[in-house]
Amino acid sequence: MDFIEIIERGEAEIHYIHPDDFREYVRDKKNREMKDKLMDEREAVKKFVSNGDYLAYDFSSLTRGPQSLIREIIRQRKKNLWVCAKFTLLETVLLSGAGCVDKIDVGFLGFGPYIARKVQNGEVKVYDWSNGSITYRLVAGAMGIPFIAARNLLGTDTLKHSGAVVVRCPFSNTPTALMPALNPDVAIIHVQEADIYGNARVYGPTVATLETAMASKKVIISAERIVETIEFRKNPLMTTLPYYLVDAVVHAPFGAYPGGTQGYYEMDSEHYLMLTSIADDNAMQKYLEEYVYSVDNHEEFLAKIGMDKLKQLIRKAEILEGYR
Amino acid sequence: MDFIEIIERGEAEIHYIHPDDFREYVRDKKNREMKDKLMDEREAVKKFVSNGDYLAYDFSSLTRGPQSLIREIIRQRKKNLWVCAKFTLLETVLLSGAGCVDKIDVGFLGFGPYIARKVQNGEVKVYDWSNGSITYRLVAGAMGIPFIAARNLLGTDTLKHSGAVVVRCPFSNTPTALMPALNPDVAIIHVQEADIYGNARVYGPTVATLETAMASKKVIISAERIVETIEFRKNPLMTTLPYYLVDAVVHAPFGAYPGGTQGYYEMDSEHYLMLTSIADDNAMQKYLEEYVYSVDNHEEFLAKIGMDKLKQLIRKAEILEGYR
Amino acid sequence: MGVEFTDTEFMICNAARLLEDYKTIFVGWGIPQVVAILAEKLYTPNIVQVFEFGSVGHQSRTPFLRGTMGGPTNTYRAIQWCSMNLAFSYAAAGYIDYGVLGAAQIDRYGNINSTMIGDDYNKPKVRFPGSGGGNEVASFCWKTIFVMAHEKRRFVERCDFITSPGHKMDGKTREEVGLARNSGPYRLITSKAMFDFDEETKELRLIGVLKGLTIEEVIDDMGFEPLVADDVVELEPPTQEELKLLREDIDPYGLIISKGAKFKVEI
Amino acid sequence: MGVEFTDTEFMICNAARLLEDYKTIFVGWGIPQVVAILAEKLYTPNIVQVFEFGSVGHQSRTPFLRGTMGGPTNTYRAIQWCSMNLAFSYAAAGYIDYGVLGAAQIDRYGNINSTMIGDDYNKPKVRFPGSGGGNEVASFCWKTIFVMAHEKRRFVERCDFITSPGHKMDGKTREEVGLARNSGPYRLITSKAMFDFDEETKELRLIGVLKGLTIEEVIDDMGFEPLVADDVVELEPPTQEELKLLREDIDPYGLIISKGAKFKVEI
Repeated sequence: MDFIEIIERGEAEIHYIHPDDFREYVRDKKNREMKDKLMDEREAVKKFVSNGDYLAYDFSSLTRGPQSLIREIIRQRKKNLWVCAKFTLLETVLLSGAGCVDKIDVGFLGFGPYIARKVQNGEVKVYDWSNGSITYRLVAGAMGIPFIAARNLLGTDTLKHSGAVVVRCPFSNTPTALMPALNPDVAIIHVQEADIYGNARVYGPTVATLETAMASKKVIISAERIVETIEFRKNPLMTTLPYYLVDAVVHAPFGAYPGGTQGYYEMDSEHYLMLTSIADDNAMQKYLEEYVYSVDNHEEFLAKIGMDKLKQLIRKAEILEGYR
Repeated sequence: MDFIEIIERGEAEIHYIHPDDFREYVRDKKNREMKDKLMDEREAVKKFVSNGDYLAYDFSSLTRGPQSLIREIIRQRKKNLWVCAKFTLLETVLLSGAGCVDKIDVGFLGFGPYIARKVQNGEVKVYDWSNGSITYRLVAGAMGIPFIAARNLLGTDTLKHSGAVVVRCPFSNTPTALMPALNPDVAIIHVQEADIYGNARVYGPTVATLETAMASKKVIISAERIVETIEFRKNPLMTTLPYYLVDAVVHAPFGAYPGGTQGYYEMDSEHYLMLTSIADDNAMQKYLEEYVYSVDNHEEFLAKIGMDKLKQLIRKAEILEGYR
Repeated sequence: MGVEFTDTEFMICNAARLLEDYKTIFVGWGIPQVVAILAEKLYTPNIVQVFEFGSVGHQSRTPFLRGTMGGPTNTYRAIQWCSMNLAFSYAAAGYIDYGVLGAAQIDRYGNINSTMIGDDYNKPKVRFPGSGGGNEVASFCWKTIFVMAHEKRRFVERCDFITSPGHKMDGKTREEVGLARNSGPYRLITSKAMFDFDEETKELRLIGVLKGLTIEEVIDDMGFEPLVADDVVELEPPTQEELKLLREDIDPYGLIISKGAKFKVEI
Repeated sequence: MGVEFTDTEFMICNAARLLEDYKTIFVGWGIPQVVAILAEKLYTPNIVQVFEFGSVGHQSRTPFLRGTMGGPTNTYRAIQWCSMNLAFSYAAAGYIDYGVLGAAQIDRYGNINSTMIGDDYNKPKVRFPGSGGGNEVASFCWKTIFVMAHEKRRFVERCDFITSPGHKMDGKTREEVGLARNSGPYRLITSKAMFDFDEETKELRLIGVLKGLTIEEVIDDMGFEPLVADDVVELEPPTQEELKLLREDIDPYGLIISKGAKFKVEI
C-alpha cells in the first residue's frame, strides 16, 4: 500500500473537533442574520461561556486584552476551563488563581511565580506548544481543514509534549509537523470598534483575531466604541471580523484595563505591577476579592479604579496615527 | 511501522521547489535593503522574467490585472512560460497567442474559443486545478511549508489531473487532499499605490496579492501611483506588500488597461469585446502586431488608445469610497 | 395574456425565488450574480453575497456590469474586502449557506463538468474554462444550486470530466471521498424544469416543470431518465415584476438575460 | 579610568554590535527589544524589526516601555501591521535574517530551554513561561542570537527540556528532524563571553571574553567545557556612548538594563 511514514507523535491530549462537526455547529448556531447582539459582560458570559469550555483569547493583558470579560468569567466562577494561553500574560494567572482552569495549552505561560507553582503542584495541567504552533492550529481551524503542515517544534521536547504529529512530506520528502486544527468552544476578543451586529475593527497588530474568531464556536467581543454599520461598508478592507462570526457584542470602554488599547489609553503600570507581585494564594484571593468578586460589573470596577487614574491613562495615549 | 495511508495521487507534473531551496533563494536574492527599484516595464521584464519561468499574476484582465507587464512580456517574446492561470481571463489567451506559453496550471482558463483550440490542438499543455487549490498552493508557498491540507478537489477528475495527493488524516481519519506548495519563479502584480522601494497597497478585494508575492522568487509590481514611504508608515494596516518581497516597481498609470483599476478608471468594454472576439490566429496576430509589437512601450500604447478614451474611463470611475 | 422570456430569465427568476433571506451565498461570475441581485431586490433583501476573489456582503449597484466583477459597482459597500483564501475559508469552515454555479454537463448525482468534452483529456473535443472556483463552491457550500440550459446532451450518465463534486462520484459518497458531511447539490434549475436530489438515493429528481410543459417533454430532452417526485409542481414563468427589474434595472443591456431561446407562456 | 555596567548592559551592547544593517530581525519581548533599539540608534539604522504579534519595520520610540510591546510607542510607524501567522510566515519562508532570544538553559549544540527545570515534566522543579514564539524564532530565522546570564547551572549537557532547537538534538541534525537547512543558532552572548558554533561539529565555541576576564574564569562558570577558538578576542565593555543612550534615552527607568550583577572594568 502507498503510505506516508509517521516519524513521531506528540503525546498531549488535544482539544479536537472533527471539521464536519465544527461545520455543522457553524451552520446551525452561527446566525447569518444581522441582529442586535449588544449585551453586557454578565449576560454575554452567562450565555456563551460554559463550565468545561475550551477558552481562547487574543492578544495580551498588556495590550487590547479582553480583561473585563476575563473578570466576568471569574466573577461567575466558571469551572474546568481548558485555556489556550498563546501570547497572553496575566489572564491565565488570574483565571487559574480563581480556580476556573484545569488545563492550559501553553504558548507563553507568563508570568510570575504564582502560576509556576500551580503547575509544579499539579493544580493545573499544562501541554506545551508554542505561540506559532497554536496560531497555526487556529489557522487550520479557521480554514476548515483538519490539520496544517508546519516546520516548527521539530526536534524538540516541546513537540513531544504537544499533540503534533511528524510525517515525511510526500512532495519534499522532508519530515514535517502536522498541527491538528484547533476549534475553541469560546473566544473572547477586545476590539477598538464594533457595530451592534458584531462587525469589528482592530487597529494595530492583529495577532490572530480573525483566525480565532473564525475557528471558535462561540465568540464574544468587547469594544471600546460602538459604531454604525456604514462605517464598515465605507472601508471594507479595514473590517477585521464580519458580524456572522460573532455571538455577543459588549460595549466595554477600558475593557482592556489594566492593559492598554491603542488609540484609547495606555496600560496602568502600577496596577500591573501589583498583579505581577502576587506570589501566593493569599495575595491572589485578596486581589480577586477586592477587584472582581466585590464589584458587580465592569462599570463598578472602573469606578473603583477612579476617573483620575483613567484620565491619566487616556492622557498618555497621545499617538493616534494608524489607529483612526 | 506507523504510517498514513495515501488514498490517491493526482497525475500532473507540478512546479515544485523544496522549501529549503526557496528559503535560500529568499535569503540570497530578496534584498532587505530599502533601495530604489523604480524602472520601466522593459527593464523590469528584461531583468526578472526569463524564458522557461513559471509565471503567476494576481487578479484579472477585468480588474487590476498587470496588463502593461503582460504586453511587455509578449513584446520581449519570452518563451516556454508555465503560466498559473488562476482567476485570470485574457492574459493567458494573449500570452498563448504570442507563443510565450508551454504549460498552464488552470484555475479558470477564460475565455473564448481561441485558447480552447490551442488546448485541443495540444499547442499548450494544461493541468487542471481550481482557483481554490491554486490559491492554497500559493498560501503554502508563502508560509514556507511544503504542502497544505484542503478539502476540495476530492472525488473529482480535477483531482486526478492535478498534482494533489489524498491521504487519510491522522487526526480526523477523513480523506484529506494535500496541495503541494507553489513557489512561482516570477509574479507580476498591479497595485494602486507603491513607493519606490516596493511597499504596496491594494484597494478593493485582494485576491492573493500577498501570498503570490511572498511565494514568488521574483516579483514585479506596477502601480498607478508612486507615493512616499511615510504613507505606509502612517497606516500600517493598509500595507498589502512590504518592500522586501518586491524586486521591481514600475510606475504604470492605466497599467491594468483594458481592464479597470478601482478608484482610477473603469475597464474599456469596447477594447475588451475586440479581444474576446479574437477567434483565430490571424486575428490574434493582427491584434498583437497593432497593440503590442508595433508600439515601443506602455506610454506609446496609451497614446494609441488615446486620451479621449482614457478620459472617458476615468470619468466612469466615480466611486471612490473605500479606495482612498 | 402571455409573457415572453428567455431561458436565462426563467432560470434566474427561479433560482432567485429559491434563496432564503438572512443567509450567505457564494456567487459565481455572470448568471449567479444576476440571481443574487434579483433576489436581493425582490425576495431576500438581507442575503449576504460572497465573491471568491474576496468580497463579502457587498450591495451590488445596478445596472449590472458583467465585465467588472471585481470593480466598484459590483463590490459596492461590502462588509469586508479580503483575500481569496479567506473567502474560500469562510466556505470551508461552514459559514456559507448557498452556492450558485453554472454547468456544461451534469449527471444523475449532481456531478458537474465545466472542463472539457471528449474522451481524451489531452485532446478534448471542446475545452471549457475549467473549475474556476466552482469546485470549492460545490465542495464547501451547504447547498449548491446549479443553473443549466435544458439540453439533452448536457444530461449524461457520467460526466466526460467531473470538475466539481455531486453526491456520489463513481459510486463513492461525498463522505467516503472526504468531502464535508451533509453538503452538496441542492437544486438544479434548467430552462425547463427544477430538480432536487432524492434524500435516500441522492439521485436527480424532477420536482417542477415550466408551466405549459409536460413531464414527458422535459424528460425527453434529457440524456437519462431522472427520478420523478410524486407531486411535480408547475414552475411559474418570470413575473412582470421580475422581468421589469431584470430588463430595466439590473441588466438593461441584456448582457446576461438575453441569452438562450425565447419562450412564451400563457398566463 | 573605569566603566561600570550591569550584566544586562554588557549583553545588550554586544548583541547590538553583532547585527548587520539592512537586515530583518525577529525581536522577542524585553532584552531583545532593547538590543534592537540600541542597534538602530547606533549601528544599524536600517535594520527592520519584526514582532511576532504582527508588526514589521516599526521604529520604536524611546523611552522603551517594557509593558506595552504591542502598544503605540513600540510599534510606531511600522511598515506593516499584520497577523501573527503572517509574521511567522515571513520567518518560515526565509525573509527574516536574525532572531534574538533569551534562554534559561543552553547545551553545547545551542538547544535552549525556556520551559521547565527538573526531570519530571509533570512535576517541574521550576516552571518557566515556555516557548512563546521562541521555538519559531529558533526554527525559522537564519541566524539566532541567544542572550543568557553566564551561570554554571545554565550550561548543561542536555537541557532538562529542549524548548527550541539548536544544531543537533539528541544526536540528530536540524536537517534530519526536518528543520530548515542552514538556519539555527549563530551566537551566544553571556554576561561574560561570546560563543559561536563550530562549522564542522556545530558545538558551542568560545570566541570572546569580557575584557579583564580569562578564558579559564569563563569556562569555570560553565557546566560543560566548550570548544575554544584559536583566537579568542577581548570583548569590549559597553562604551560611554552606548551606556548614555541606554540609560538616558532608551531605558531611563532601568526596567531592563538594571538587571544582573554589576561589573567594573578598567579601560
